[in-house]
Amino acid sequence: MHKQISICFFGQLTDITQCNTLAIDNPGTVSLLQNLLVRQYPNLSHSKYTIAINNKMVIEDQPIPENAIIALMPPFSGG
Amino acid sequence: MHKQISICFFGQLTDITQCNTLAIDNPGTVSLLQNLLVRQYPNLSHSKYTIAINNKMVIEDQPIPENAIIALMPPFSGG
Amino acid sequence: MEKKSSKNIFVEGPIPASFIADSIAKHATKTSIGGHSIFLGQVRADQIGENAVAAIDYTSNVSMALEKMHEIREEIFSKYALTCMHVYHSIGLVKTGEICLFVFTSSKHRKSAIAACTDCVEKIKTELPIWGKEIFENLGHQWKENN
Amino acid sequence: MEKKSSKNIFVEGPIPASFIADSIAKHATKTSIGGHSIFLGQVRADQIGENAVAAIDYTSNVSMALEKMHEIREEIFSKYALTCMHVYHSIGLVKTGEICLFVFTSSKHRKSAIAACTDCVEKIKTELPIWGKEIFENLGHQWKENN
Repeated sequence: MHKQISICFFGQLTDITQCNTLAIDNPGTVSLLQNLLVRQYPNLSHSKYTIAINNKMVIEDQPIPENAIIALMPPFSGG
Repeated sequence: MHKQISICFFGQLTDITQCNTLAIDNPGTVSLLQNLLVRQYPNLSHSKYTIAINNKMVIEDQPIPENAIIALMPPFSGG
Repeated sequence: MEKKSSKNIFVEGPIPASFIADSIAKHATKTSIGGHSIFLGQVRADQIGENAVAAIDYTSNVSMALEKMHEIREEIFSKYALTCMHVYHSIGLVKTGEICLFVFTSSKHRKSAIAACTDCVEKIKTELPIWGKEIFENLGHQWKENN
Repeated sequence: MEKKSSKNIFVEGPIPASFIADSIAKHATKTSIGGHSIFLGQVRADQIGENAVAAIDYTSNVSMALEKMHEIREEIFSKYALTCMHVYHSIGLVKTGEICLFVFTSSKHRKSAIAACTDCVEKIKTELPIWGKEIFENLGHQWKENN
């Protein structure tokens, strides 16, 4: 159970996922997570987004810590 | 009587003149007016100001029309 | 002398925050507007030697100021894609902490609103025949100078 | 995760003009201030093909936005001589003609207030994780894109 991580989808990504959050078993790394998400939501592969782990932007592939909160964020459009 | 003109003093010039307006006989030209005013208010010669005749800025010496309204204006300090 | 199209910009005494709010609220019906830029001038309690400024007493060559403001308005509208612009300047006594200048520009896009507002404020300070007499707490005075 | 010093910037729904007026009025006691600069974002009734925008529904990665806003605030204060800065952004539904963003900077001199406000607005638009869903009058939608 504590090996789970939370994925949060924002903006137009929720049109694809039809949900805001998802709890899944930790796949280990960011690239493994992305593979898994694209299998579940094929249209994600056409979407532009950045990833944050526990509120820190991800620059390159990296391990995902236990209980991490992962955010998938399309380009910002505030204001 | 209709040969008179009105002089309006603004800003710090009123500290020198102790009045806002003055009605005088038309001295004929701007430079003659300035001579006359400096005789009456010697401290005016130390003051920086621009002159407008009937709301138009005066660039060089020129005749003063009858019934003109002359404004003596120190540097602006609005806002 | 004054052109019929010159709008009055002068407000007797300070500009109340409620006046600014009303002005903002009136723009809710203009749904092509995407951004508003506002500049507010506030009277500072400057310390000059032993003296502290308590208020500024504003006077103006009113008819000339309104003519000039009309020219500035036309210039600003020709230079920027604005929906509207409103300018108010106090005349008479404005105490420290009170608002003496309110410039309000609105546009479809933020950049024109911001640039027009900034430009207009500079022109108001340098081109409008308005004078501020800084009244000290001991009732002495000095004349404000713009930089 | 969220730093204790991160102030909330989010307002549920539109930002009322009265809220802006209260904010301005509160600065009357700060008599070292000479100039305020305000930017207001207003929701536009854009026409997109057959559809007209009726409202924008704003969502955010709130904790991340507040952390980022804290960074932006520190950067702005280190860059400009400001007395204070206030930022409010709507969350949830804001109808056309209503205010969704309120940025308010104050300084001794106008130039720092204006430059800081402009800089802050740009950073808010590009760096804060906030999304606008443009709701059409027929209840369809598209996602807002900033330029």
